[in-house]
Amino acid sequence: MSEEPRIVAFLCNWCSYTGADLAGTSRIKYSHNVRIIRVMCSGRIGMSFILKALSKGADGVLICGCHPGDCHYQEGNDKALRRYIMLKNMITQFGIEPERIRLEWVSASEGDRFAKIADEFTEQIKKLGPLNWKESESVVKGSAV
Amino acid sequence: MPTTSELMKFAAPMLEMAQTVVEAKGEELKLCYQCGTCTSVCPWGNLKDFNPRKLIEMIRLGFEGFEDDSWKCVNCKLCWDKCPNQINIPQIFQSVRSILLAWNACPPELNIALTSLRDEGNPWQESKEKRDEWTKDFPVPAYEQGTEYLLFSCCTNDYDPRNKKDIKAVVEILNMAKVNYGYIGNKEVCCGDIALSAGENEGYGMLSNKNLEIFRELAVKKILTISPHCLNAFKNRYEFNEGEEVQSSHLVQTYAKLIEDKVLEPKGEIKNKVTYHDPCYLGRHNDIYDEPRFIINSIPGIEFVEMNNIRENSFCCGGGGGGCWLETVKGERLGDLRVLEAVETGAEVIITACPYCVQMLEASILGLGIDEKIKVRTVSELLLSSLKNEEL
Amino acid sequence: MSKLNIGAYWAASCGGCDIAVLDIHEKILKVNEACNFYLWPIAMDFKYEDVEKLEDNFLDLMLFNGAVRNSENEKLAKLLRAKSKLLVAFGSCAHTGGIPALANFYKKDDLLRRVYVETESTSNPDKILPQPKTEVKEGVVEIPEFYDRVFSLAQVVDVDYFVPGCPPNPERIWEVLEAVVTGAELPPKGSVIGATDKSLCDECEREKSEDKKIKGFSRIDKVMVDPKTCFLDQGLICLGPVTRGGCGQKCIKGSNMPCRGCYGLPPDIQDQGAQMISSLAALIDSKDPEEIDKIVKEVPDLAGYFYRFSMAGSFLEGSK
Amino acid sequence: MEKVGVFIETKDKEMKMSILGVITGVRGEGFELYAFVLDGNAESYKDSLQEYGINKVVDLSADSPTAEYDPEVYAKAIVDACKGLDIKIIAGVNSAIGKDILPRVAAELNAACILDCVSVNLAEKTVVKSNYSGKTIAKVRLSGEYFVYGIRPNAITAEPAPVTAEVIAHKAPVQDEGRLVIKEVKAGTSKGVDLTEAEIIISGGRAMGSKDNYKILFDCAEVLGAAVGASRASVDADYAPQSIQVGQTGKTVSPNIYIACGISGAIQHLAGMKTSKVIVAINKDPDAPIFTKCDYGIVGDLFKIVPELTEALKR
Amino acid sequence: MAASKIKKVGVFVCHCGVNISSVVNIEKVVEAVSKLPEVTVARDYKFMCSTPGQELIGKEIKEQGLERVIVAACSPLLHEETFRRVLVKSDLNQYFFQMVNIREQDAWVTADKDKATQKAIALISAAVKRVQTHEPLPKREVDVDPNVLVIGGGIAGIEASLQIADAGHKVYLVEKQASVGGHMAQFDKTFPTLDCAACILTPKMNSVGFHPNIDLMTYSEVVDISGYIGNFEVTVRKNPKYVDYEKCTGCGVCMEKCPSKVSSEFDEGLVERKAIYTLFPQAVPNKPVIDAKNCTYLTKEKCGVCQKVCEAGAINYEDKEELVKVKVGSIILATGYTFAKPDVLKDYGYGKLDNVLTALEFERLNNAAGPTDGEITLKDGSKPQSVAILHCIGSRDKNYNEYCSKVCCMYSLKFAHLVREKTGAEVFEFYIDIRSPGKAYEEFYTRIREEDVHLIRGKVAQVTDVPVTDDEKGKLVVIGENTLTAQRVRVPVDMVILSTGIESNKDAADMSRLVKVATDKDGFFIERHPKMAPIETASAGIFIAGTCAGPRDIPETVASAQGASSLALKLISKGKVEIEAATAWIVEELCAGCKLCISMCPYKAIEFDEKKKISVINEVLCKGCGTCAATCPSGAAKARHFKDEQIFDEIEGVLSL
Repeated sequence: MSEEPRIVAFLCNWCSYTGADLAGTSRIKYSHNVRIIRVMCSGRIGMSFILKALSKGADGVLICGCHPGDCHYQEGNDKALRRYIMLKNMITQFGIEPERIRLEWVSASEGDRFAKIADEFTEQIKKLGPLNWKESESVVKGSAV
Repeated sequence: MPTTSELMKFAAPMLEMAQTVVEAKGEELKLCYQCGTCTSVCPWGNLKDFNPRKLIEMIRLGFEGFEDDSWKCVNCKLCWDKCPNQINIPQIFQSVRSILLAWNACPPELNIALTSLRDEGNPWQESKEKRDEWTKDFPVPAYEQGTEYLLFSCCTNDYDPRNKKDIKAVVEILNMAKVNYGYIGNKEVCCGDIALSAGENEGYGMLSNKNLEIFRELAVKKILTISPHCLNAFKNRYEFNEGEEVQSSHLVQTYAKLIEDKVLEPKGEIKNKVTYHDPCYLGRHNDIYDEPRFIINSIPGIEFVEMNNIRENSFCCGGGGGGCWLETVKGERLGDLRVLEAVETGAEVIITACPYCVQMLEASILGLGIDEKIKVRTVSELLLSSLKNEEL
Repeated sequence: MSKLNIGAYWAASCGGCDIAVLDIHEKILKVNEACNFYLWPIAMDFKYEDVEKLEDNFLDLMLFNGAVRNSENEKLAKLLRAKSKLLVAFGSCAHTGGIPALANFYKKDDLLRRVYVETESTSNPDKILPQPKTEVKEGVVEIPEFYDRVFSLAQVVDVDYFVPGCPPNPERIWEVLEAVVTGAELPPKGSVIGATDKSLCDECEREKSEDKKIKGFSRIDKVMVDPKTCFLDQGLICLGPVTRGGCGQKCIKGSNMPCRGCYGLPPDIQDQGAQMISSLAALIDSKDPEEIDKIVKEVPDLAGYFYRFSMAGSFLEGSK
Repeated sequence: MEKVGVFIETKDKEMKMSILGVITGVRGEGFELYAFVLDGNAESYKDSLQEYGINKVVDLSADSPTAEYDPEVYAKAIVDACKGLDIKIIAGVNSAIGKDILPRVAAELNAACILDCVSVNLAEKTVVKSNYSGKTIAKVRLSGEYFVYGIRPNAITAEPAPVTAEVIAHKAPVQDEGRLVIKEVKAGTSKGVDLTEAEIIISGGRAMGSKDNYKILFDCAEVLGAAVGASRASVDADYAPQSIQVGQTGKTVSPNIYIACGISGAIQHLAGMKTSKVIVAINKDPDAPIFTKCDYGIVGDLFKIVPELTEALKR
Repeated sequence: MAASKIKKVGVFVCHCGVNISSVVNIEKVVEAVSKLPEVTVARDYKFMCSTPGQELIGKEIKEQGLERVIVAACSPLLHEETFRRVLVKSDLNQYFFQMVNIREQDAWVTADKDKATQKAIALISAAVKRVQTHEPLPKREVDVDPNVLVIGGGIAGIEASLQIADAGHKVYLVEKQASVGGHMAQFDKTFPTLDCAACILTPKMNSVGFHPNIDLMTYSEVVDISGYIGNFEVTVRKNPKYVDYEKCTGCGVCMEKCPSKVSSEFDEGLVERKAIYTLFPQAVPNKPVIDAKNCTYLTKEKCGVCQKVCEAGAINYEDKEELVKVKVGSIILATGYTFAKPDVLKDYGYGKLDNVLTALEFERLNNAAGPTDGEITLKDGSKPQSVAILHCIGSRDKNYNEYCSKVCCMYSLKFAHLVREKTGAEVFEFYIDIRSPGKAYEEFYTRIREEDVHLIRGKVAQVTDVPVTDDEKGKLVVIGENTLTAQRVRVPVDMVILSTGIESNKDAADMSRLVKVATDKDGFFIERHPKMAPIETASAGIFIAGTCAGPRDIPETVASAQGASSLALKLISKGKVEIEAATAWIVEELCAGCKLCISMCPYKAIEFDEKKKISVINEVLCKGCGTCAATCPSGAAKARHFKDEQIFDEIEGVLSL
């Protein structure tokens, strides 16, 4: 198989997931590399989800939530933003380009915007090349915790 | 029975046109809902039938006939500011022009300027070696690495005999205030603003890269511009790399600061009634309205009157967007209207802060035959007159 | 009842865990009554062959401290696994990599160069680096192979229990030994013992507000630390929320210092650093990306801070 | 003998003199020169043409009347004549008309069309041409069956080389297909010598004061054999027609001598004339920018100086 | 993680006619999915949501003993409920289900068929992994308090209150102003029928004032809301009126005698009122309040005239604000709107040029009870000869409000009619598009055209008093483009009416925090679903009526008020309410009591149990956003149906291919 980038996208149920659905209803084509996981709110997205995805072979992770002030749960998106900024600051220490993680606000009416972001982000990841995170090659990878 | 495609000729003869414009960065074209605000506010409306709204619609549906008018836009930005859809209409014209250029459909007089830009790095068909000729008997400190400010002179100031007076005034003032600045002479090329607004993207790229190279080579941190067009290019157009913190400011900002800090104390009385013309690129494009007025008001004896269209609603001289190089027949010159507006205030002098405005307004004054009544001076010239206690 | 055969081994570690075993003080005598200390390199000499000669499962209990950094560590880990009935990852390094695993942020070559060439006190003009095999007059000298990265014990061999801590709290050590010695019923394999399931906050008596807002991060040398208030409420990063309890709060209570996380992550947390960000960043009192970024940048070494003891066992395990 | 055809540009039954330079440039050993005249007045140009070495004057006519200028008909007629007379080389002045006709001719012949030539070497089949408004000069070698050249006016100085010419008639079976309709021909108001071709230009600014005052410039020009130019301000003031405006937005000129009378010297004006070989400025204002650009400057009243100059020249 | 027994999974792939199958190779998907060890059966069908499709799933659940079900079809936002019902019918817990979106997020957005197929397989694999750890979640119910709170006393609040009160239930109606009536009370005529606003509104206002089931609290504000659907506790602040309504007879003498005059907000500042005042003569309750800021007695302890003249002795300068607590089962938000203020639109000369009026000012000018008794006059008292009406002021303009205010076209046409009728002046209406979608609206538009109103298509850019020609001297000049003739026009007129758009209340953000209903970027409350739940909100038990949710006209406002009241009544008549099942909970054994979750919860649903020293989630308040689960540093807070391990499984699943 060709070296296609693999992108995991976490979308909040209310704005962004609906927005992604709208891209579909409007038949806007976008990069197939983006695989969507639905959560109720961008505030639900623990940063462990992102590291997990990167460690399991994702080349990029996209987080989408409602626009500031529009959060269905009032301010979950603010929390997502703060976490995202901190994670971006930390991730470079792992030798991972911060551009591999992206946070975008997508409202339920922005199907075209979601598609555009998906395409742009895929392009961005393609430029960065594959991440190819290698998990430990240890003999036994037991239950460490 | 006509076929569908034949019928399409009447509805939308050339849909590719819109697509091409969109691809040339004119995507906002699609947002227009044809309210006509742009047409109403466009300064051309006071002179002739010029209808940006209609042009947008023609381009959108691919009707021919927008070509000639596409060169009219003077980039004054009034329409963009007032547009309810915040459409960057000047950008649309710029995109259209870039396409017209690709078709070789450029007004010949502008083509001359663009050719000169490519070849000589200035739009005035002057030799690049002669840029610093005016400094031969008028010494100007050279910019070296570590000098605080780079004085970016602008082609028009370097070559135009009239505007040389302005840059000389600038140099005198900066010397008086002991500002740590320097000039790079023949290394400078045009900021590229007119190339860009004329749709000559390649030429713009070449010019901007050349300047960027020099800025990098000399580790320039702060640029002082005399022309608001250069200011706009550096502030809003140039693609500096991340981390390259180059601050650009216009001289009026420096003067205002120097006067505020009492480094410059304009004591000489200027007993003239003056008005101030806001250059579009200084005002609307870069929000600099207060500093020039502050400078004028700091001069003793001066009588300052405002025109009707000022600040955010300032009326363009007609020089932007390549207008300086385009032929306009008498009776169709924005500068004429602006000059008449100034005359109405009773002012004897129009103060402004842009070399293009100087040229356009002076040409209009000459053309209207009222050079006995009113004249044009730059903020620098005004300030220097007061500092040296000379007549304006 | 015959005496139990027990042992202790140190791999990539500082030796503190071995000392901690002694910190059970007079109780060591009780251990001695019930056990034969069969193998304990810090206390007595032994040779590889001695271990190899043992029957499989000969040792009833093996306390393995230190992370796996090189081929020798791995070889011994595997050997001791075979010889032990119960293999315990003892201390932070064996548990989740500990301090040695912070080296996972660097490449092997960079580490060697730094240590053997660049350190200020080193004089090595020829820039000679250790080689697995070196010929000398007397023959060939072999040293263990230095691995690309540090592994926790469980990443190399099957581990029965984990005792976290840097070092483990002596009281907890005694509880573990006591349980084995008395033959009490042991928890299921793979459990963390000698620590609680709740995070350290459970034990911490500091006043915690219900509306935490972080306006900026500070460091302990910059502020007067109030010993009664939650560190997070004072803008100080404390890893207590993402760290198991059971340590006895030596830092928090004893020294008025925030927790650094040596007791490892609580049972339902999988990545200490990521969780710390999720918990901590959400408290920042700003909605402006630039301001948030400014606040975040006040912490100079985010990854080093949040993964001080848990790098090897984290999702990313190290740097690219 | 290789045959060379020269398209003779005419206007109001007068031949454009710049064609003589072209003829001078293309004549030479082993070449027979044909002049294509399409306005029906071949006979009247014969004398001048043979003076410069034209061997045959072709009185070219088409089925469609060519009294009115029609580039399509003209071009097709020329092509027909070339084919009929076996002419493989066609040259003309690189004027507005030349640029209208020559590319059409070349297209019909499937030949290369080289415009903006400054010299030609028919033996070598090379031309020297100017690019980018003279910024670069290229020497180009041509291959193919037919060659079409447009030579810049005044690029080659005309020199007489008298021969005896004969007039031959050629009727081309060319019909006007009506694709091009001439609706109106607007005559320029300028008289006398064409500005862009003039060797001497005398220009007036707004200081001329009135349309009537311009007469002193025309008087002087007549004596000098010069063309009259104007600055934009004087055109604006209706002292002079737009067609003689010199400058960035008007005509770009490069005469041997440019005399600027009462012109202050805005950069737009300078842009149109600064390549003039010698610039003379006459202005009252010693600070006028024009004085920074001129070779000779006279500070004084043009209404005094210009008539004096005219008188002096007359003598 | 200890390996548990693998649960039997059934996967059902929908063709959606050809919507999915024309892009995704269903056969391949079924084949690949069948091979997964957890999958017992994989089937495909043309329309899985159809009755035969549902029956197919039910049949397989029974026959194969499926423990988990996956449907790969359209968006879960469309059909999750449908398929959950199938599980319930088949005696499986509805949460043992996962829906995979291979239509909106795969077939419809992917150009390459192979890639789309591959994506579908990956998404289904993720679901297969995920459902393994799905847990059964129970239905939860609570009792409903039969009282209702209505916030806002405009036509929406009035209508909603009356409906509920007439049905026999108690309503607390809270209005900030001194009288109910809202903006509608300011209007004169209403479009398109041109009946007078007062005639249709005043009877309803009176009903509200005297209804035994309505507790009307004017001059009051809601300051706190706690609780949840069925059981809200609301704190209302009654601002001091300084008039004892028990004693006041509404005789009005105090208002006559009061010496301090201030500009009347009800009349848009066109006239003055007193410091003791009723909002307008027909106010309900028709008793005055004292405006403390402008009362000389309350500010300087001088005057006291009103107290002296009040025979009933109703004036009480010592009156204090009062906090009242009420319990209700549901809340109706009817907080209304404001008009865009044109003073930011400098280009139209508002505030600078005389006779440039806002729509509301014109309404008052035109109102028979207004400052001119309904005469349309210029500032100098003369009648206008020509009037320009400018549409879209502050609407459809990204510099101000991007949205269309919906009512301005129609009210502008109404103005045109009124001006023509009352003054005979020439009317120039500048519009971008005329929007008349409503019953009899287009007919009204037609009628206005017949009345010789000059309709000019184009937005006005500027109003100036600088003349260019003699005709323009002394006039207001309106500059715009007639886009249909493509001509720039300058029209000299005597009066300019700015058809200002509708804006959300300035304090919408405060109200949003109070009721925990989010607002959109323009400050209007967000509906639960813009189409299918336009009156409900994301906060269960809180409904929206009228213009606080976006621009609406009167019929729509009344309809939404009636809708809101019927939803409130539905709750009351049901008596019990089912609440969110996918909530969060806290594992007692893991919670260390760090309290981080408490500061994170947007619904104040987490409380600290001081005895156990742990956090406890009130699952009735919890909306299931999961922020606490992401925050909890010890992993004690868990989000049902979105647990960490479920997401981790999903991550591994989507990355498996």
